[in-house]
Amino acid sequence: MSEPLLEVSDLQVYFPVYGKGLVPRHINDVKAVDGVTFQVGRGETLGLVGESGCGKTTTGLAVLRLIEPTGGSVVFDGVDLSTLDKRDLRLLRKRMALIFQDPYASLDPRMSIGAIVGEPLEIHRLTQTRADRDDRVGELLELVGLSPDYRNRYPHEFSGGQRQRVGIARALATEPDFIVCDEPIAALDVSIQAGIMNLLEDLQDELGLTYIFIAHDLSAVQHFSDRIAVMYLGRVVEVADRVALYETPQHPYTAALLSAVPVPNPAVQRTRQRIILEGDVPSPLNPPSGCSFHQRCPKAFEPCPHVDPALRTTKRDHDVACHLHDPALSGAAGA
Amino acid sequence: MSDPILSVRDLRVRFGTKRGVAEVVNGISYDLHAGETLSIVGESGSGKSVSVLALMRLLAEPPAAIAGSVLLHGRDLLKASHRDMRSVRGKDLAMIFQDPMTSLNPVRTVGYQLSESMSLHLGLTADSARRRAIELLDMVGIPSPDVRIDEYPHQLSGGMRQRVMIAMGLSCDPDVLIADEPTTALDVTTQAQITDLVAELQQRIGMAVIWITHDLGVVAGIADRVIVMYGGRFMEEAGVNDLYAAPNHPYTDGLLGSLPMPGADRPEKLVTIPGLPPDPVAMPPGCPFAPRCVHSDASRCHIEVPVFEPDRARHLVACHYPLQVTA
Amino acid sequence: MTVAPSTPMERLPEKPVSRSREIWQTLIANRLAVAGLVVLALLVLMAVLAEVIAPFGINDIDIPNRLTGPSMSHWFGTDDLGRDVLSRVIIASRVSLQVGFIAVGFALAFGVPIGLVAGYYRGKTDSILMRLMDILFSFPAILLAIAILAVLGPGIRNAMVAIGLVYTPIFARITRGSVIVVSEEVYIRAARSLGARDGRIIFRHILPNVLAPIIVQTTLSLAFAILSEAALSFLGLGVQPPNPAWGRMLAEGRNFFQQAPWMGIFPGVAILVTVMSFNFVGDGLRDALDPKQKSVIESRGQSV
Amino acid sequence: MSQFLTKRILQMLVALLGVSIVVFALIHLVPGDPVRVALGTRFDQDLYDMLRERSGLDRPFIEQYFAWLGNALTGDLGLSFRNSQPVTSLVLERLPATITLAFAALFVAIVVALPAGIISAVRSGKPLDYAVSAASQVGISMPDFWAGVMYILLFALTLRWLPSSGYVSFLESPIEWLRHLVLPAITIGLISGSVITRFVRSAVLEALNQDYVRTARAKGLSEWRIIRRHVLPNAWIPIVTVVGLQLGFLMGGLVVVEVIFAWPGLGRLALTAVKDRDFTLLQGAVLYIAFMFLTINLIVDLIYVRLDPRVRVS
Repeated sequence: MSEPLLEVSDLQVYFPVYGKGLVPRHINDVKAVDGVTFQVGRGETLGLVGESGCGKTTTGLAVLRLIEPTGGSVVFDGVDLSTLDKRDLRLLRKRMALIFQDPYASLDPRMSIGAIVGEPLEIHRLTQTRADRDDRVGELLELVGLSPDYRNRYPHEFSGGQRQRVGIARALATEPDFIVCDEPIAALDVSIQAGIMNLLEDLQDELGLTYIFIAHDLSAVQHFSDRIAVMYLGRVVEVADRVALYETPQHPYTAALLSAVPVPNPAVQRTRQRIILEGDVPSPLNPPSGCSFHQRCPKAFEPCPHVDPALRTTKRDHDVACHLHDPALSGAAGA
Repeated sequence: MSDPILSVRDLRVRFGTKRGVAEVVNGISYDLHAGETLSIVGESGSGKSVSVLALMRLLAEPPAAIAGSVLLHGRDLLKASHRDMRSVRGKDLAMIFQDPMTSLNPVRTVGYQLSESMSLHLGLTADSARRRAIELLDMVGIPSPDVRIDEYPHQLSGGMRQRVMIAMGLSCDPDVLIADEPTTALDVTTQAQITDLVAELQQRIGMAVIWITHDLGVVAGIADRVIVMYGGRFMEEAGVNDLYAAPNHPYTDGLLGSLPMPGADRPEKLVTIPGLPPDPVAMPPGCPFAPRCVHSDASRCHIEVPVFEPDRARHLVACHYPLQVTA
Repeated sequence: MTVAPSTPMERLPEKPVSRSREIWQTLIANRLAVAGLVVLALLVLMAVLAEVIAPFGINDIDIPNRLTGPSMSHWFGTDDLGRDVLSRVIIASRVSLQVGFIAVGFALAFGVPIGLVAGYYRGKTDSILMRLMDILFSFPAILLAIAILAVLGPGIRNAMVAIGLVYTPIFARITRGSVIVVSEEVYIRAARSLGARDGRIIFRHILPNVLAPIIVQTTLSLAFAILSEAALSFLGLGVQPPNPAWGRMLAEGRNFFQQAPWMGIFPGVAILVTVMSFNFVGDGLRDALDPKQKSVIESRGQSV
Repeated sequence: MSQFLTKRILQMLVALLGVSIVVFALIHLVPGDPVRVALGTRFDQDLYDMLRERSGLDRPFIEQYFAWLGNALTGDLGLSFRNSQPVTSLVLERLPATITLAFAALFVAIVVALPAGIISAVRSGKPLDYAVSAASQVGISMPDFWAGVMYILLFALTLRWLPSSGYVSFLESPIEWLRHLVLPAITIGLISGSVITRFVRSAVLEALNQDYVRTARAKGLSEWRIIRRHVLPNAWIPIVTVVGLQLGFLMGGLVVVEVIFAWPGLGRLALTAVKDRDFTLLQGAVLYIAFMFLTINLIVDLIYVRLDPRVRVS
């Protein structure tokens, strides 16, 4: 990994739950993100993968402080975001952008494409005259493969893939260094997904962007990312290089997730060893004691229900939160 | 080979819309044999879901207009009376849907919804329907079925709800189970549970399955035969191994190329299919895929609709210039 | 920056459909809404030109011709003082429309800002504002208007205030509800992620997107404000004699009901037609602007 | 459930407190001296002093409010400015007639609206639907006072089927009671019913378009069974809410209709109080009507909870 642009440590996002009583009492927290630590190197893509409810999107939003974290720190290019006041944070937003999952909901239906892409320029006063802004909007539209002539059209006239391109153009308007892509292809058809992924790759090469790529589709994440963090129930359970994660997954959850991803090749799909997990993801309102995966884990052993495993480095650039890989306990695992 | 259970011939579905007539399904034909799993794959708007809703006669007519024939054990369902059709639904043809949350009635218990078709089609009494409902819940892998039977859908997880839907579908031993994107709304690990469950139940019970999906990965795991649908027409039909090993249609080939494959090696670039799917209100005159196809030519593809050439044995392709790949 | 190489240029369908045009087309495709619009246009015209159109003066007393039925000279007959009912119905349209527009304007002016603030900032501000609105909502609307008029004294100006006050919570609730829904939209988060300030988010993104339900509610409220005014005038709390108001004319006609039913029938028909026209336009607007919005005749639940 | 109940009851009490403040404050908004205004031409110094002292108008506002509230809680709403009788007994005397009319009107509204709305939804887009929609559109736009007067003209004065006004106690003569009740109940009930019809229609239509209806069809259930067993149980939930909201309208309608039909209820009492500038009586009547309104809303909410397992079983 290159020099880190973003360092996230022990990030927590809790959503308070109130009782139903007359005077609502704070009774519990949904620990949507519960102690997440990772770094993203400059020019790198970190994939954040997990099933619904694992906290991957919340992590992405908390990193940008679009949701206030409950605890932990996010350091962006040497600046601790939690120390910034509203104004400074707004200024810093120039350098960080977000691309959304739903290309239909993320564009204001009452604004033209030109106004949508031009809005960040207006907010940060990046262009002086109207003509400047129009020129820049045209450039941005071309950059994402749309004709500048479309600037007076409205979102409803575009297809999902085209709207996603508009969203990307908007994100690029302020020339950010860092973009969180929150499931940018999940809402698109297969034949359109590839185009968006290729576009994002090209833009990264050309503009030197740093990405966090959030997705539930492990194949897409694996294709797109340099390193991958796997999340389960608000925690990162494993972080590794894309190849290492695929070839030698260390966490049983990662292994199960990999084996559940259907491979579009019948010869492979029908012969490979698959791990089918039992049951469902537990409620984040009431996570199990110890390792939150232990109830479903095919390899759970004595310490798992009691001790919460910490994320530790087991190999170079490969971190895992599992007792199986704890040298102090590995004997007890008994294989 | 034995006679097919279900034969669909030249099925067409049109919808009257404000903008004009939408031609959503444009003449599709296929046979389904006992115990087999047929997968119909397509992107949104390809007409795959509408085609099965039409054969179940679950589309409101109007705005839909359905033509062609759907022969179940030789009897044309499109000509059956509403009453006869009701006795077929849930009994001979069962269907499960994409979103198990909205597909279950929120104010009725699991047991109520499960027993309903059994008392209707099998004439079971309340007691025996309940006993069988508990058995069914157990069969689809729901823990403590005697408790779950009295719960409401909102008390179950997404995966559990889909299991309930499957139990409902299987309750009257149907000949055909139609599954319309049953795992799309679920997470991958749950998806794996559900696909395995259906495959296992099919082995045990022996019903035929039509599995509608957009996910070529899921298809690779479950289907015996695959049909690729685009713009309301069938593009290609083949056994699952043939199709993936040797896609003959440029669209199938493009779809497979656009998928990121899990693995250590990755291609420099994914294949993209330029352009957009056709507008059902303004279908192109020739091949629906021609406007996006790199191999299309103005003289044939944009004028003449390609059809399946029956002489290509078990691998059918609707293309004037099929790719010359062989398995 | 140069164009990224492998991104295909995608084409749009040629014909762009402008949104305002689409709304207009949906609206005029609705025959009832068109009928409503035409009637309302005529009504406004009639109110503006009332003096010119009315064949008689509103207080032209003609005792010898009192209580005569509809005829060529008096199309709607005459009342107990021999005044021309048609002329009075025409002149009274002015009061009805005036009260309707001013009262609803009052409700809009207070209700919408309250709803915007409560819905956008949530928390304590929201609780306090909405509890206040709830209190106003705890009275059957006409009863609250009657009580206000009892205190302020009857009259057209006080009637406008009373109706306006009674309608304020409806606008506050509708605005707040829509603001809350729109605030959750992804495009609002998108604006925030770009560094937009609250003011920009409220005025550039939220307000334009909550206008549709407010416009629909305004139209429907006009209908019910006119009904409320008529009821208040009928009870003698609105427009005071000798000025004509539809509700008032009906009340006066009651005493002569068997001899001169036209005294009550025509003003009633005038109210019915006016209210129905506003309702048709409101329903049509709802279908055109905001198909997802549920029927807002809930307002009738809160009126009259 | 019991937690919900306590919470809801307490909420209602808070609302009632708010209502009492508004009702109490009203009298203080009267320009000038309300007692003097009320007595008007029949001014009498002794009576004036007595009423003024009794209503506590000479004390500070907050103190007055709490004194008034304390009295109100014990059932003492003061003396009528007009005839010096206790307001509570004047109000209670009128209460049965109002409750009778309110329930009769609600009954008419529901009996009309449920079948009309359901048929209209099931036959949506067909002639019957248009007929129902047209009728309900007229009903919604109909001024209630005009409808009442028209019914009197037609059924009482012209056809002479029913009495034009007045009230007969049930104990005195059940038949006369009913004959007197019909016209006022229909006046309010049909208008209210028109509004409810539209909501029933949209609630049933909405439920008909849900995925679970498609599931039920896929099971082979008959259309009628689907409506009865799957659609209506879901549609009830929004319908009950609307019926609750309608009550505000219905009770507002009472004021006008009671005047037209000389129905000795609270609405007419309130209006008499307004005419007489009898502010204490007005306070009492308004407070009772608001109380009734809030109570019915509470009941509606409880029914709502019973109907929806998502709220009931969590």
